[in-house]
Amino acid sequence: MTALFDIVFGGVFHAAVLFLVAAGLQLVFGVQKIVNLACGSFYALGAYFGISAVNWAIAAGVPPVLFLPVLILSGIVLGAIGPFIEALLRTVYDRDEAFQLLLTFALVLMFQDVLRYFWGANPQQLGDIASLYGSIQLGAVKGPAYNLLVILASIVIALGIGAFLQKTNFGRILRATAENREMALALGVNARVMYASVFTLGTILGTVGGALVVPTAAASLDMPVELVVESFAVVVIGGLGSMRGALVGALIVGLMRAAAISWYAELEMLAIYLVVIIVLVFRPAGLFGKAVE
Amino acid sequence: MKTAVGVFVLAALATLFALPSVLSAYYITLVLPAVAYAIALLGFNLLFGYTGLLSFGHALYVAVGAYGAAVLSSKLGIKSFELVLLLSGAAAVAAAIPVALLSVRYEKIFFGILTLAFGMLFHSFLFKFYDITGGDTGIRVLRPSLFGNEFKDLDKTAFLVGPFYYYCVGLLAILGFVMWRIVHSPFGLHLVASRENRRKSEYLGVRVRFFRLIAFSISAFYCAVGGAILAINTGQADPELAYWTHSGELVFMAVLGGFANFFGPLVGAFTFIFLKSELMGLTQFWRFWLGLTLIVIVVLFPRGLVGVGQDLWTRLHKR
Amino acid sequence: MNSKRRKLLQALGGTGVVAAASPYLSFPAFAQNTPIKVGIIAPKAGIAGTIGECGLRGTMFAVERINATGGIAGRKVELIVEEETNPKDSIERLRKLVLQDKVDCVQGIVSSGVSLAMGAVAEEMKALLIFWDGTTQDGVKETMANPRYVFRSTDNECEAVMASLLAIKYWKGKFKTIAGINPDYSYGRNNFAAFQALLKKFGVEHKVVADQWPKVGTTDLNSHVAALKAAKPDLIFSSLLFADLPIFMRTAHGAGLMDGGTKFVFPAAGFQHTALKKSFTPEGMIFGHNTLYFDHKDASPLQKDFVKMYVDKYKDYPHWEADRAYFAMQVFKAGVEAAQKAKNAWPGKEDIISAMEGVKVQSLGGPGHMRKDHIAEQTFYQGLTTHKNSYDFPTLGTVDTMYSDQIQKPPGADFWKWIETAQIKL
Amino acid sequence: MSTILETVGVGKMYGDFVALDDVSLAIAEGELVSIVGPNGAGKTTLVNVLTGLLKPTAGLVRFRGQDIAGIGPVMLARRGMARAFQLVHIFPAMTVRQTIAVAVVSQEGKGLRFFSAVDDDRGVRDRVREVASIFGLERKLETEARYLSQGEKKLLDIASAFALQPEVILLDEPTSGVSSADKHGIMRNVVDAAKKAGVKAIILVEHDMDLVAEYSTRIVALTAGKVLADRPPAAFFSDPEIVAAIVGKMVGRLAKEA
Repeated sequence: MTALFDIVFGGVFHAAVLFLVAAGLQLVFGVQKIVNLACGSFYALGAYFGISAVNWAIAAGVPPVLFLPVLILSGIVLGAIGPFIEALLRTVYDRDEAFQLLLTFALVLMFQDVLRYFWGANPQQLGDIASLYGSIQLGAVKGPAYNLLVILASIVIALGIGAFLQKTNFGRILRATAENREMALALGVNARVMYASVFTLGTILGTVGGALVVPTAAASLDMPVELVVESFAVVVIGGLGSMRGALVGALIVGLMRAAAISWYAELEMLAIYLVVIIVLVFRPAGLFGKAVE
Repeated sequence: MKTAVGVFVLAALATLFALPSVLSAYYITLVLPAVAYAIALLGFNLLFGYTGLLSFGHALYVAVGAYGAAVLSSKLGIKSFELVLLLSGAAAVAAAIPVALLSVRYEKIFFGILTLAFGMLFHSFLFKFYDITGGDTGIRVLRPSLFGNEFKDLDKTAFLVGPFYYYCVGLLAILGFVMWRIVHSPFGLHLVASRENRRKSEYLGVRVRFFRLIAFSISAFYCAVGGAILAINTGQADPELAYWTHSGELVFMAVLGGFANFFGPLVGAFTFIFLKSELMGLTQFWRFWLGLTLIVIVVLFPRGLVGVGQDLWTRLHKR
Repeated sequence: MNSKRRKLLQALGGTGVVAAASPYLSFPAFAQNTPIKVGIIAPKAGIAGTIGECGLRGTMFAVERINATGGIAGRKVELIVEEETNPKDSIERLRKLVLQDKVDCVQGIVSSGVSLAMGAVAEEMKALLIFWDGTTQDGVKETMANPRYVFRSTDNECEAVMASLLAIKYWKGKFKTIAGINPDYSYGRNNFAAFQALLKKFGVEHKVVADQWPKVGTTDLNSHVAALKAAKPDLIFSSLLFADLPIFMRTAHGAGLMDGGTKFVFPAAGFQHTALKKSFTPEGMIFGHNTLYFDHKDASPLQKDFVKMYVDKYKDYPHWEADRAYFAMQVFKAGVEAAQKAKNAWPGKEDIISAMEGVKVQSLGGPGHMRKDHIAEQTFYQGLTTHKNSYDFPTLGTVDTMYSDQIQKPPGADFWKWIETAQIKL
Repeated sequence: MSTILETVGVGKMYGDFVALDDVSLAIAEGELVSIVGPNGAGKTTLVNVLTGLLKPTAGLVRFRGQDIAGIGPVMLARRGMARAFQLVHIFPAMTVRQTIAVAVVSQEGKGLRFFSAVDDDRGVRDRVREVASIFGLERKLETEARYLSQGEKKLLDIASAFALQPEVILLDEPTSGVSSADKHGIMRNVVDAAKKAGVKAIILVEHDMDLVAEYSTRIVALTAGKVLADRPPAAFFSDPEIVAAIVGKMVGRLAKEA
């Protein structure tokens, strides 16, 4: 029982992080129809910058309890790069998607060296922030409280995005644009502002994800290219462009991975790709995607 | 126009054949991978440029070619490079068919993501199934014989920059000619039609999915041939070859040269290899400059280097 | 090209100028105006970037000292540094160094995947190549029995063997169930297999209750730790390295994997010793520091100088890659100088190679020598962790020292047969 | 006159929505049958069913006596039915020659030739020239489709369909988006070409009642998925009830006059 809890807890934690990155991917795809290969780079940037932010906070004497808000804030601050990258992507909106994909691939290459320039080749880690938050103990079950906080933060963000899309005016306009771009533009939606905002929001989801997870992990230069693959698995399973898809897809990938690691470790990543392929054979548009062809 | 292309091709081939007497051995060992990528890109661009399907997983077939050469040479003791090329190519086609069956139902970005997933599936397989594939270290690739001749008196470098180089340039010429015929054949015409307007081409009787499947298989064959050459040049087949960023490099090369033109990807392959090698020698931040180059090409010169060349040519002729 | 070289010389702290003024003219007969060119291929990015960085610092330190004391047989050393990436591109770099830059010797290489491929290429090219940390083993099987031009590091299994011996020495009879979490490549596989083979040799009855193989560079190990926790092993053997080990340590600590009496063996812990903070790294674990333990009380003056320089300059404590890199440069130097002495003229490549065979040098971590079959023998350091120090990370309480001739298979032997038959002292 | 294409009691439902209900039609050799009706009457659905793109939920679709329900566009082309589209459907980057050649190659079953140059195939070349000249496109052979005028694009679309040498051709609003002066030109061209090429029947979906009145041999009117009328033009336009139900809701000079 305890073992099962640990396994599920580990899987959900992984899913929580994947969800944030995949949600950013979905948001941008939904509106701009661009698949952003650089989503992993934003995540890595968030992780590196988060480390610097916490180190700064330590130096400034910020109490440890506030490290989590500091991390989230550092991720949000990084959103500032969103409009600039969007301005670059704007040059290829009306082009073949090969160009869009390649432009984001170029960003992946460039970001890797930008990160190296600022933070060096060494993987960066935060001493021991996570354990400052202690452990939670429920009977025989014990786990790090920080992981639970990350899961909770992810859920709050998921609910926040849901409410934002459903309840706010901007959210409604955003959904309308995703639904029918021409119509929305004809109705006077300011495309520039809309695209820049959406892309910035997508960036923030990635950078916050990276910042949140870094106390339990490390920031390394290989992170971006590794994460892109898992995020793609999530959105393909869930269905491109669907927020619910990102959530369910992340859970499937996270739990599949945890289960594979526990019961047949050799299958770790293979299991995920197999799910991707099975889903695509039987539900080509993914679980929540709109029909494509 | 036709004669101009002919003259250009002959001049390029003559240059390639003359290079070993001009350039140092090191540069010839760089031209070799460029030739390998040029062959792979001929195939890749049948799918990308002519059929309009952007694969982000074609490194898979380059890897199949490399591992084919590795398994055949070091595990099964097959020396004949001709046999290695044929069998690796056949293996790539066999691997391509199931992937293509699933993928050609899709277009655009969905096709790209699906091929990426398959590429990574293969990468995981290479990595995890350590006992069969050698895991991260991969498998050694032994020096092959060319037309039954083992060139035992030559050391590895002399073999690579000598007979093997000429062999590969010859292979590029032959496979280039074959691809030229394919894209100008009725089959090629139908591929282009399906790229331009799928529905319309179907109403004109073009069997779009079937033709795409064939194009996919042909491209896999070419990529495997390129992969086998690369593997012999390196002496090793390793899982990195199947990683998605390697697929990204293939796309990079095609766009750099200009995928709308038959010769664009070939120009792209040569430019990319030399650009990357020079940048790596100049700065540790070569990835940044490579990425920046790609952005400049994508944003300002979407028709690639060949497009730039064509524009200059027409401008000069107008004057 | 020229500006790059200038930059490198600057990076060496202007040692070129210093060397010119120093009494290197003590080799007047052989002093040549041209420097000796040494090519270095080391990882600069990615998971192994940190290893390459530390190694490069070891090389720089060696070159500074060499150039300040007259160079190698009177000639200054000039470095040309290239990046180690995947086998394909790294071999391209090797060809550039050898064919284009015409270097006298190439050193470097950390990844066994790259070294396995590169060894064969260098041998065919007749290029003098000394690996820092690379072997030409496919798994534990040597692919190059008697190479002429390629010099390999100690076998990767050395630290596994030593850590296993210590685990048996300290804890025999105190554990029955074992689990492994090792990186998913040949290094990790061989480490765990060696551990089990040694348990068998020493008659330690055991049962493997879990074996995990996370891919190198995995940053989320929660699920792996959960699986280990579920298996409840008495002892966990882990050759995780790079950033993966601190992540594992922290995750395991947070999940309570260290709360029971579970014992831990980390043969490769020394690669990132400073990232393993005391707060999540308990005392009493077996840590391998490989061929350099920076805090050794009885360290040589050379090591003490180096560590001091390292702390002052880089605000960090070095690990063994610096020693491997320093060793490679010293072996080359010793070879050249011995050959030059014997010949009383500037030696050719073949003379240098012959002189390098069997040469003994003092490296940063301690004494070492190059075997006739071109495999290094060096001194290894491991022990149990303690918090009794002034750092924020654990160091070794007791330092066990072994020379690698006790923990490395002899020339030509099969590793598994050697384990079965060798007279190994605990 | 033998029936060449027919539907028997065809119905098509989308969920609860009835798009077609018990539609029975028969088209015989030599006919030009127009399908008319207000927007949403089910014309597009019927066309898609007739061309094998959609599988009906009830009833039969037969072409030369064989079931073609849902066989898809490729098989349809092989059986001898071609379709031109309401919105211009062309290959933007291909020349007129290449566009027509796509159809010629497919009609001659040469699609799987990998190694022979299309340009060197005399048979294909002559046939392309022949088709192009029927539609007055012979001077534009080397022009890329995207640079043609709107009317020329329409003609090219239709020409490529004709190049399949179909027995039946379905024209979905062939003159939409073309100036009214050009409309008659296009229609005349099509009807003449059909005669020359041996097309046995034409199905026309059209909004312009002038064209319908002038060229049809029979008119089928649809409302709400049902056949309201199926009669020759004279009888069609003389029935005030039908005129009110169909024509009154449609654009055209005739409608305005009525």
